Amino acid sequence: MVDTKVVLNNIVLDNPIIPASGTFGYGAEFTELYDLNILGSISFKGTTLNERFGNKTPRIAECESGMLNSVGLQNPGLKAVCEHELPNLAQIYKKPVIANISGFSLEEYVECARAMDKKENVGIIEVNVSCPNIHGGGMSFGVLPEAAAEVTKAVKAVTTKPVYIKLSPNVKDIAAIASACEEAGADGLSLINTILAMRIDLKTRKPILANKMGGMSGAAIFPIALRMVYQVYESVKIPIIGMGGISSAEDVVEMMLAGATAVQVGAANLKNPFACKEIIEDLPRVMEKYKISSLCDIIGGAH
Amino acid sequence: MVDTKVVLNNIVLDNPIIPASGTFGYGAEFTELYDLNILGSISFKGTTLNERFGNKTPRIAECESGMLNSVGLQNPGLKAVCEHELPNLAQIYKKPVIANISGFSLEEYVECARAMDKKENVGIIEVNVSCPNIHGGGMSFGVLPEAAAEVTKAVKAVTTKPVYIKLSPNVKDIAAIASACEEAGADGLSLINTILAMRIDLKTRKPILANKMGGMSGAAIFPIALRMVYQVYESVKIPIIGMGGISSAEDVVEMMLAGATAVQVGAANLKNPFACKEIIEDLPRVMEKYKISSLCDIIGGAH
Amino acid sequence: MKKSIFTIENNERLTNDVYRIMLSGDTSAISAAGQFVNIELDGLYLRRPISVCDLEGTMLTLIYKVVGRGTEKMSLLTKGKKLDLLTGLGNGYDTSKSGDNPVIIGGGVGVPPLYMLAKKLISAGKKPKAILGFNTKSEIFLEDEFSALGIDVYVASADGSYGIKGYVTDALRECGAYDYTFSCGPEPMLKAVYNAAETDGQYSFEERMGCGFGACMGCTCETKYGFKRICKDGPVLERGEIIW
Amino acid sequence: MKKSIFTIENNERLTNDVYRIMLSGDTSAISAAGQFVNIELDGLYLRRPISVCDLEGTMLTLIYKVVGRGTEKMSLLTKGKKLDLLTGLGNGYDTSKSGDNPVIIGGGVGVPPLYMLAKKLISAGKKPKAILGFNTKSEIFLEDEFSALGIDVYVASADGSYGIKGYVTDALRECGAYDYTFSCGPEPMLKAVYNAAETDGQYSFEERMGCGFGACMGCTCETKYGFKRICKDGPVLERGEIIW
Ligand SMILES: Cc1cc2nc3c(=O)[nH]c(=O)nc-3n(C[C@H](O)[C@H](O)[C@H](O)COP(=O)(O)OP(=O)(O)OC[C@H]3O[C@@H](n4cnc5c(N)ncnc54)[C@H](O)[C@@H]3O)c2cc1C
Ligand SMILES: Cc1cc2nc3c(=O)[nH]c(=O)nc-3n(C[C@H](O)[C@H](O)[C@H](O)COP(=O)(O)OP(=O)(O)OC[C@H]3O[C@@H](n4cnc5c(N)ncnc54)[C@H](O)[C@@H]3O)c2cc1C
Ligand SMILES: Cc1cc2nc3c(=O)[nH]c(=O)nc-3n(C[C@H](O)[C@H](O)[C@H](O)COP(=O)(O)O)c2cc1C
Ligand SMILES: Cc1cc2nc3c(=O)[nH]c(=O)nc-3n(C[C@H](O)[C@H](O)[C@H](O)COP(=O)(O)O)c2cc1C
Ligand code: FES
Ligand code: FES
Repeated sequence: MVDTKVVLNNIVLDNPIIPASGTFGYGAEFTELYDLNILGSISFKGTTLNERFGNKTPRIAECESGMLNSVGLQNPGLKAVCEHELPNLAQIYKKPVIANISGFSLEEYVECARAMDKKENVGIIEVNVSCPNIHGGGMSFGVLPEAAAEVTKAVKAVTTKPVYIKLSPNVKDIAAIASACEEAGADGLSLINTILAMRIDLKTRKPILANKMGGMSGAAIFPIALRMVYQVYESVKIPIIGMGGISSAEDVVEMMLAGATAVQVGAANLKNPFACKEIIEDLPRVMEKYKISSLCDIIGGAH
Repeated sequence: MVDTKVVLNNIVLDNPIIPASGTFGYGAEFTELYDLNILGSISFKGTTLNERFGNKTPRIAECESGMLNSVGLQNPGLKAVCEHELPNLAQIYKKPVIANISGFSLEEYVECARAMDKKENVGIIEVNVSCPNIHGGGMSFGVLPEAAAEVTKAVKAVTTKPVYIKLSPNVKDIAAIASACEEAGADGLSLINTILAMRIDLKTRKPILANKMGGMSGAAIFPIALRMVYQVYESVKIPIIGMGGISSAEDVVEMMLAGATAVQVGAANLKNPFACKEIIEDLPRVMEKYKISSLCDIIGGAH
Repeated sequence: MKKSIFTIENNERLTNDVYRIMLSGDTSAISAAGQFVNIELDGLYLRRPISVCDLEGTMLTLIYKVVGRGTEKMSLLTKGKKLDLLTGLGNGYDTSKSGDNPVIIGGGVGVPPLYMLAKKLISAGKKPKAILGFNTKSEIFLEDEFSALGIDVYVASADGSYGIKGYVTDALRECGAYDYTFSCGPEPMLKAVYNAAETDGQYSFEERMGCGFGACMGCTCETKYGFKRICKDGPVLERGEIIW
Repeated sequence: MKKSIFTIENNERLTNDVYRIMLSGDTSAISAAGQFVNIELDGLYLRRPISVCDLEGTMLTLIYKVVGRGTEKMSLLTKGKKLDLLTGLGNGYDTSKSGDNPVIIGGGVGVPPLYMLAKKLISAGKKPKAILGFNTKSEIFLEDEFSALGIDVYVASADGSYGIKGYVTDALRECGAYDYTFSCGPEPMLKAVYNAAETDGQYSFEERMGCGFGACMGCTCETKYGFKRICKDGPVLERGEIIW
């Protein structure tokens, strides 16, 4: 029997597979397909203070081995998430979940974190720093070490739950941002978010996405994500949740060898709603094939 | 009859298709397959001052819709390139070529540029600024606007041929680097070089590439390259040679709509040695399909 | 929603670029006309949403137009090949809200889902009539099948090469009384129908989709009753909620 | 080098994870034993290099071991399927340098190219003998085919379950006199042969490849005669130039 358990701070996950924020809603669409309780955890759709429609449609484009999205953080807002979505999620999923929060100002992050801190089924607060900082000139919080550190500190101040900062890949040196977050008190890191990309419609000669650009995810970005996890692992001591293009149990092992303690599966859920289930079920076979008795043993094994 | 001609500075290309540096050697391997003179131009393998073996093997890894390489600028060195490779190339290809040069110090760039300036069949000097700056702490010249500008100025000072700076995508804000190069006198820009990435071998649990990390190219990176060309087009006036994952005539049109005046085709040549020929032959059909009478008309058309 | 493997029984060309594919498999998740399936195709990352055109037991019929890479790939598939489908997606048309004499209005590849709708309406005891709009005579498909249902069918062609010259809205003026409107087609057509129609009704929309089953928020539109995911809360919207 | 489409005539399992595939097509670019082909496989970006095992007219035989995604995909291909191949890649063995009594030494999936080599040597009037090394009895393949050429064949198995117990180098000590060495197999085996062999010879190497035809410099190794691309200047290197 292989051991698929991993530990994020003090939270023991039955396995490292977590659906990624924004690709799993609040789980409801998947319950008719399988029992969500097989999942290591669930990172639910990013929450902002107020309800957001997000960007205009089209918000989705396709590319080789991947997709682009410019959803723009559509969500019902903090209050509705806490009052409706989280209790609903608690009905269908009995383990601690990951609360992905976003903000366009420090205060917004703080308010979201404060509210999530009070929710019993939230195990980890995952702070998406990819949004543009409306008070800081529009540059994303996630691309400047100081801004990322500032958000980390502010969120840490209002919660006792583990805080994971979710890093943007659209930077020169992701390890520097990671270190800044660690120094500011982050309990862990999630990476990567989507890579800024674009597609143009040859018929209309205009960008396909109404927002022009969008975030790329899916299998195509896996080697880039893997590299970033590998780099970040070398510069921080806190645990890493690795993601970006994971589509198979082999990818999970590869990402963990690079340094991830757990992984998130994003776009793969959209292509195949059973993706997480199939990966979890295939994991023991792959572990046996590569002679892994406990997943914990391989974290960072490629260094 | 559609018109596939494009103009880079004063050089008229019969069509915008150029094999990318490092994926076409000096053309010799392709001559037994087709007459190279159908190509718009050829960007030959990056030249450094001294002969280089490059990195240890394995230097190649595969990924979804793409590949990683860590060749590390293997080339016979400036003298051999000028004395043997360029004359040989001139025998099989009658049009101006693009001399891709690299350097680990300012002086190395300058020496390479000075030599290429004297070569008659060199139409454009393409300065690859992705190498680590050995005098500047090992950070690549291409990731800091100041360093990129410095290389541009130094090279411009020793040649009257058009100088194109080939930008690295491993940056936060590629438009800022592009602008710095333009201000420093660049006549054009080539983008993108490969994206830093990694793969790990599950059997050995070590990185596949002996160099650990390598540059990702191929179809998978196309939407990222396209976005960068689009961004750079908005911030500079000089022409752009767009590249990154181009594999079809449709991709060429899409890249030109984003703002490229010409394109380079890289990894696709390795997968299919006839890639450039097939793209050139398919271009008129695609132009007719999308009602393009002259390719010049669509440059930047998506803005 | 179900995910299952279907076998291609037939894949034939109807017009220059429109094909009919018949697939057998587990159709149990499909409950209403106007629902769609999401098809996985080799080498393409996202699935392709196509409306259910007809359903007889385990036999599913789809009609699709070749517009890009995915539909082109589909057109090359042959009998016996297997396809991975998500079925039972979307709300579909609610026939219970219809009056006894609804009009069904479809344009181009908006026509296929209306065929199953017509059958559903008939079996619910209603007397639908159908208006089908096409650009030109050579693009017409499904007319005979609609007629074979024993209902009145009005075909409009934009260039006048067949039937009523003009748009579906021109046909709507000529088709006599109706008490409810069902429509599917390109957005400009839907809007024209919305403006021309004198009754309540349901309109089916298209949007680029990530998942097709409600998870990604890729396809959301604003309605008078709040944000709706075209794939899950749609593709059919009630007249009263539509914001153009 | 040629790029052309081959048709699969046969694809059969020889051992637990080794398969023989026979392909018909334009083989005119293949000129020497030890050359390889580079195979495009659906859904994989890079081609897969496999040595030519045998060539009879337009019929090409390859033997491959399933070790990863590509070779697994290959093993599932059936008769009639088409494959896009680059043929005539690499230098191949130069049989003219051989003495009259060469020994051919192969290990595992290094064995296949030596079959064509043996045939070439025989038709050049030489008297080769073959040493084939495998881990264990159940992994042995091609022994009968080598024997059918009428040459002496020595099989070594690492676990002693068949033939000579031990490695190819153990067999080399037992096989009698030889005046030239040809070898192909995993690098540790090549090195052991290099150290054990008492004659000049040629050794065939493997390297991860980008193109397989000399364009990308992905596969270069250092030799005493300079940098060599395994795909173009190799895969066969002369004993005298090898740097371990
Ligand atoms: C609910 C629904 C039902 C549909 N029913 C039918 C039908 O019955 N018959 C039919 O012919 N077509 C139908 N369509 C449109 C059909 O989905 C597209 O024509 C098809 O996805 C195009 O794919 P492609 O690869 O050929 O085109 P490409 O342009 O290459 O596709 C690129 C991407 O854009 C998406 N896309 C392109 N056009 C559309 C579109 N109009 N709507 C949604 N996504 C699009 C594709 O799904 C893919 O993700 C329906 C669309 C929706 C949303
Ligand atoms: C000149 C040459 C001749 C060869 N001849 C044979 C032969 O006759 N029979 C046979 O069974 N094998 C042969 N090989 C090895 C064969 O190419 C690999 O086993 C095969 O490419 C593995 O592909 P995969 O997708 O199954 O493995 P994966 O590990 O999934 O492949 C991933 C990538 O690594 C490359 N790769 C993996 N292993 C090797 C390797 N050993 N050598 C080179 N590239 C590798 C693949 O080509 C691919 O690009 C030869 C290799 C070379 C270089
Ligand atoms: C449609 C979509 C919506 C997303 N929404 C969010 C979000 O709300 N918050 C967030 O932190 N990341 C969001 N992401 C990013 C994913 O969580 C993940 O980081 C990224 O997609 C990379 O993983 P993947 O390649 O497995 O998809 C979204 C991704 C997609 C595809
Ligand atoms: C094997 C290989 C070698 C390369 N060598 C060089 C080089 O010497 N100089 C350079 O500027 N770019 C080099 N590149 C980068 C390509 O020129 C190109 O910028 C990149 O691969 C993106 O294009 P693609 O996706 O079409 O391959 C190399 C790429 C590959 C795959
Ligand atoms: S397409 Fe994913 S929610 Fe509609
Ligand atoms: S693999 Fe490209 S040069 Fe050898």
